[in-house]
Amino acid sequence: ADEVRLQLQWVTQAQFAGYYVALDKGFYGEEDLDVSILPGGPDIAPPQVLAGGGADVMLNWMPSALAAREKGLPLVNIAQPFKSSGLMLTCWKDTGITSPADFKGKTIGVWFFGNEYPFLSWMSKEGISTDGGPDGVTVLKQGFNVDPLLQRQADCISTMTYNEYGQVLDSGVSEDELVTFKYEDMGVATLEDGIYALEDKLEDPKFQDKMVRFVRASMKGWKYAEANPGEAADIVLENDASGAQTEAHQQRMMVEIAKLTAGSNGTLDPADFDRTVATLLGGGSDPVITKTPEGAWTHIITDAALK
Amino acid sequence: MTTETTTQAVIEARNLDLVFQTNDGPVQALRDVNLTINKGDFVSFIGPSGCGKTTFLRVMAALEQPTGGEITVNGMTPDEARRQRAYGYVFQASGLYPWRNIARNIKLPLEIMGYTKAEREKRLNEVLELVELSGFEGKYPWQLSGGMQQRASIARALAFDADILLMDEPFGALDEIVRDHLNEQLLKLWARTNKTIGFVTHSIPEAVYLSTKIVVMSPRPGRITDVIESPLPKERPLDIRDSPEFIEIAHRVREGLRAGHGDD
Amino acid sequence: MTTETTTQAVIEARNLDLVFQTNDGPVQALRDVNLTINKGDFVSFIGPSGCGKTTFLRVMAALEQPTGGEITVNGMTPDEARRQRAYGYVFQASGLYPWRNIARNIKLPLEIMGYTKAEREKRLNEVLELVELSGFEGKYPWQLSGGMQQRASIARALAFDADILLMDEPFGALDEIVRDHLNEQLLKLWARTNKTIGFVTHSIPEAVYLSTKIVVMSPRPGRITDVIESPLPKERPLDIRDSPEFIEIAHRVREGLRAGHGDD
Amino acid sequence: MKTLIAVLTVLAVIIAFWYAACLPMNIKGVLTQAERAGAEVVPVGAKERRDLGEIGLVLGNQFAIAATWSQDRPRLPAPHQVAVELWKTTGAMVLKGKPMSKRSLIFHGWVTLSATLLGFAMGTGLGILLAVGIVHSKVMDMSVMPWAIVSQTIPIIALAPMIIVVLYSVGVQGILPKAIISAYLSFFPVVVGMVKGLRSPDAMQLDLLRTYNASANQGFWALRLPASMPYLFTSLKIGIAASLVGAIVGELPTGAVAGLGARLLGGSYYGQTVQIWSALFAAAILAACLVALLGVIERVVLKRMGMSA
Amino acid sequence: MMLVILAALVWCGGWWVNARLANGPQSDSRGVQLLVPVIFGVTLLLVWQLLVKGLQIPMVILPSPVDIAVAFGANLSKLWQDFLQTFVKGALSGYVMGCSAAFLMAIVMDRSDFLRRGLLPVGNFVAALPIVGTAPILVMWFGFDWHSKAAVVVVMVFFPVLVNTVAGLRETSAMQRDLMQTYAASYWQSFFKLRLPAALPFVFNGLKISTTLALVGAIVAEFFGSPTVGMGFRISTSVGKLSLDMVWAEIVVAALAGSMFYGAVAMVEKILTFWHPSQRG
Ligand SMILES: Nc1ncnc2c1ncn2[C@@H]1O[C@H](COP(=O)(O)OP(=O)(O)OP(=O)(O)O)[C@@H](O)[C@H]1O
Ligand SMILES: Nc1ncnc2c1ncn2[C@@H]1O[C@H](COP(=O)(O)OP(=O)(O)OP(=O)(O)O)[C@@H](O)[C@H]1O
Ligand SMILES: Cc1ncc(C[n+]2csc(CCO)c2C)c(N)n1
Ligand SMILES: [Mg+2]
Ligand SMILES: [Mg+2]
Repeated sequence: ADEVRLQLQWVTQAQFAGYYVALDKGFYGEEDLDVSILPGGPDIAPPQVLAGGGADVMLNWMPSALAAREKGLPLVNIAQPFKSSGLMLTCWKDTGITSPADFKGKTIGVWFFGNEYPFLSWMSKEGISTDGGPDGVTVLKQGFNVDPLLQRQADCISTMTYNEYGQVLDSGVSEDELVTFKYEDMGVATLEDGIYALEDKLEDPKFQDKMVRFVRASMKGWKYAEANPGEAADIVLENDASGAQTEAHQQRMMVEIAKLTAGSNGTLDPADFDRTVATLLGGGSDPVITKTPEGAWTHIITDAALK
Repeated sequence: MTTETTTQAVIEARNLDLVFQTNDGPVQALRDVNLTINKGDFVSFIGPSGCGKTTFLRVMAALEQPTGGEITVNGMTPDEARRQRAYGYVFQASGLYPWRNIARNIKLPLEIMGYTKAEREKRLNEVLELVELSGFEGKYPWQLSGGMQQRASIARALAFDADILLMDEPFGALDEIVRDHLNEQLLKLWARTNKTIGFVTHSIPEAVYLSTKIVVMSPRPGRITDVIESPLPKERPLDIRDSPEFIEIAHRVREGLRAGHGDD
Repeated sequence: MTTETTTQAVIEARNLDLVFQTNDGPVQALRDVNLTINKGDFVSFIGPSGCGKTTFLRVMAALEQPTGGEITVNGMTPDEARRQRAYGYVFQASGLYPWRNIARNIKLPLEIMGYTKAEREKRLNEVLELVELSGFEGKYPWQLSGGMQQRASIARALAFDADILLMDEPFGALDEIVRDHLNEQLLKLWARTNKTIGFVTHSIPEAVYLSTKIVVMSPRPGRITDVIESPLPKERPLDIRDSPEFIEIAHRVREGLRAGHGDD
Repeated sequence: MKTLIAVLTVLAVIIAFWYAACLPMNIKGVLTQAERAGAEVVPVGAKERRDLGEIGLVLGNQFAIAATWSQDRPRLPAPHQVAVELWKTTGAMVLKGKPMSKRSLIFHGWVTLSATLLGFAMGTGLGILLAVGIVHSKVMDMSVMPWAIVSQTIPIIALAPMIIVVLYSVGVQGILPKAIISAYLSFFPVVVGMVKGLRSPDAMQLDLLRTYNASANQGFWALRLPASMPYLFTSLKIGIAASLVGAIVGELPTGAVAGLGARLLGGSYYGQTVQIWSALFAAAILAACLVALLGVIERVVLKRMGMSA
Repeated sequence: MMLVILAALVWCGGWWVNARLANGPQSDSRGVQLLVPVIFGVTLLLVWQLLVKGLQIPMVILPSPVDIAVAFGANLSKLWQDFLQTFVKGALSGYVMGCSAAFLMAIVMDRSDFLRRGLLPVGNFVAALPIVGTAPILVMWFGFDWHSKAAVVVVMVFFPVLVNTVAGLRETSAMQRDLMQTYAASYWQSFFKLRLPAALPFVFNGLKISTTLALVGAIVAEFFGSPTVGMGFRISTSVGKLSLDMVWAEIVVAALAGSMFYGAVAMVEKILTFWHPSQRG
């Protein structure tokens, strides 16, 4: 069997259910693939692992991948199982925020690590400065939990529909205490959780073939997970060695994830790509990319996989 | 000044016992020690290593608590005498503080006892003169030879007005010539100030040359085996050491020592 | 054995100079030192602190390089002699290794020089006997008194067949009785083995009692001021120290010392 | 015995203080929850309470005091909460017969411990080698030592992901990357202590060997090495604690798959403060055990060498 | 390949020059003592540069020293801002607070044998709490700005200084203490004239260890939440952007600041403990 190493961009959770299902259900095996899944962590950059040859293929958010491409690492999107973005801002209602214009003078927790760009371009679209002051927002580099909101150190924090938002609710907060802004709704959504490989490796027909089989099996996994969220969540839980995940949490995450993967068969919609690029180019002073990237995606793999 | 009979007892030890509790069991450092030291006496303690000379001196200075018997200093307990700053103590090694230069080392007791600045300087210069260290006040201890360090530590003990001077082998590390010289100086100082001096040494000639009273001690358990009153006059030139009286006393001390020297 | 005239020169120093470079400028530790030591000599070095006794001994043992003049040992350079393991050296402090018991301390040079196991045990027992430490071989240094430690370190230097024994104030820390005893032992050993011995001491009686040749040194710069050949016989009971010859030599040594003692 | 009483007293005071500290630390969270559940809280509204003093809130809402010691996700968990969690994840797991389940701290502790021990062995080996080189070669002494100090001013947490990526790229995965990071932290105390120790023989002890014409090699085994043992053990104790921290840091970027670091991180992601605290204490207990173990070895070794009185 | 061979040559060359210098006649002069480590460092940098270029290691894995220097030069003001935030506000303030608190605590423990017996083992235990676990907690408690960083630093430096100071205050020899006894000196007299000076070499030992801990602690804490400035913030976000040159530029700042901080404390030590055998040389 051909070996494929997949680098995730976060710890094992239902966000990556499709791949774990494909592994567990033997879909990879059916394609004669021997896949190993490498969990990520808070400060591991999947593009770096790919560049170092530690993995063959990786998952990434497009802003980060495009930034890497401009840094000279030729990443190519070969499939896009996530159709829509799950990123949003979650605010306390009692802060009086009802629309983006009310952000002025507030403190907002943002994820960095390349994920700040959608936020920055959103703010620049709204004409709000991001370096504090009464007319701007004070930005915090948020860790990966919801404490800043619960402790009221921030008025708003970044959350994923499938994970952190649920945690906020889990801690006893009811939905009507909160106001949420989905990036998707604000028109500043960027593509999340795409499958990327290195350009030069893709020129090798054997590698191409491997990727075709990989994407085919992975999408089969995703569709299975969408259809059987309960079973998928259990599979994820079994694969989590840290023992930190809870059943209920993964169940709900799977349900939310299914909403994001719905509507994608794995093929990247060029319109989505263009919208992402436009958002990123519209960013503030220190833009993640300075020009429209060329050749940052390909349909070769998905075309072959889905035909 | 020479033959004024001073019978006023300064230190009186009665049936003194001291047992150290160690890991290997109790060590009897002093057993049934009786001794009277009068005002103006120069008392030497001599005896083999480990016979309790240092321990006895430390008991007198309230640095060690006896476990039996009693001891009075000027009619008080040693600890009360200590609080009244009755002691100048010279340790076996010089024990200067390395972060103070010679002048500040000598002024240390004066600072602690609250002497005025002018007084401190005056006394500093006096004792520097006495131990012939003038000109070295700015040096640090490690910049001086062992002999000079020892002299500085003697100066430190002399700088304030202690009635009782306790010296634990102060000249052990010095060569014969320097030692002779300091012996002479010490005798002069003693004659001049009428201090009471307790002096530990390993050297028989030194003990005989300096003392009015020689206490011979013996180990296991530490006890006094002989107390020899010296008939030598208070005025003692160096060549008194060739006189028959001197040689006789030295002989008696040596015999006393040898008797206490079982094995080792 | 007593009057066999051995005129074979073992150590010859000619115009030896040694200058230490220190932070405060150069220190002349030895200046123009000339000395011949013959086979079987017992040579004592005496002089005030800092006159270069230790330095001279160290030059002989190739532990220090002279900066001028020349010195030969058995016709070779000291370093060649060192490689041939010609020296037994006893340092001022005992310098036993605390992690080795007495037996293993004494066997240390034997191990390094590659003696067989049987030979090591044999020699160990011999020298233990000699310094009267049999029964203590299993003890660690800190379990012994200072005198016993010093004896162990002498045993260590005697365990292997060094022709030349260099001893730097080996008995400095001991009390008079023990010292007398060891002096006697050392003389006996020397008479029996006909070793050549270099011996540093601060004590005039000790130097006179032990030596065939007394070298008086003087500081700043370190130099030899007098070399006194002793007329005393090789056989020396302790009470030889009361003989007129003895007292005369002692007197000469004292005068020589005093002369070299300008200040300090 | 005296020490034991003193330690217990201090512990009792700390625990009492800890319980007291739970009141102000957790009161806001408790009140917010109570309010949601319909209780009457003064003042009303979490936003109004945000900038008020905690002590005042505690006094004004005394009904909530007990709740500050039993919150689900407290800012400061109470001692018994941590103790219960520790028990649930260790002792109870053993009783249930699955000590190596992934919810067991014994399992995670073992994962971290194995990396710690490997890294400690590597770091100690490297440290001793460097120290031997530094003592025997003047070039190494003058050039390596300053840079060894500089190496410790680099924040390991910044370097760790890079070390892991570089090792990935040469195909090394699993326990080794963690061990290397842990070695990076532990070699330094060993170098410093061992250099000090190998240089501790005084001039006289060295000269003695010169008069025997001993080789450098003989000098090392007969003198320098034994003389360095007390120093070595002191630095080993510091080194093993550093190793443990290194192994935990190394677990963060490797996907935090398992180990105490993964528990810390997992706890932090999901706001499980009790889990963080129990993992923290497990790590500290592990470190204390390792240091104590080294202390025992030290005593035995030094006693055998006759170096302890 | 050429470059790799060249790197090996440079390494050997640098080593050879150092060997000549270190074993040469001037080896104890200050100049040579500075020069040798510098040559070693430069050699290391050259070898790094040549290997990165020679083996064509991608910049996103390991940038070359030249890349790092360029990034350093191009981002001076950003680096300075980060330095102020992390070093001056976080590390330095935490260092001062932690060391002073530890020092005062040590005095209290020195006066009470009971407290010393009780607190030292507990203190050693607390000191073993890994910083990656305590940092997120302290960020949660003290907020995102430098206060939480200072708190982390306080926790990190407290115990090394405490343990060393307690040990130092007990370091006086029995004879030195007895001397004070014979003078009937009061506690504070013997504290200021004896125990404190005697403890200084130990105190500085703790202070020196703490310099590196302080900076590392402040940086690590920023990984768990920070405002949008700071060395730890920059490092963690730059990795995400694959700006490895920027990451290394910050590491260079950290190494420089850490070494200089260490050097400064070591210099004060040299001045205050000139009398100690280890300083007399
Ligand atoms: N603090 C102590 N604890 C236990 N034993 C002690 C202590 N101090 C002294 N000793 C023991 O008490 C005995 C007397 O010791 P001391 O120091 O008084 O002898 P010394 O006559 O001064 O000997 P030296 O001439 O060697 O100085 C010795 O056996 C010694 O080991
Ligand atoms: N390694 C050294 N570096 C610099 N100066 C030294 C060194 N060794 C000795 N000296 C100096 O050389 C001189 C002679 O020293 P040496 O040790 O030979 O004297 P000594 O006669 O043995 O004295 P003591 O009786 O005190 O042992 C002294 O002034 C000493 O300070
Ligand atoms: C280091 C790092 N931090 C954040 C993200 C973005 N991201 C991807 S999944 C996820 C969490 C969902 O719960 C987040 C925040 C990343 N890719 N890498
Ligand atoms: Mg004594
Ligand atoms: Mg000498």
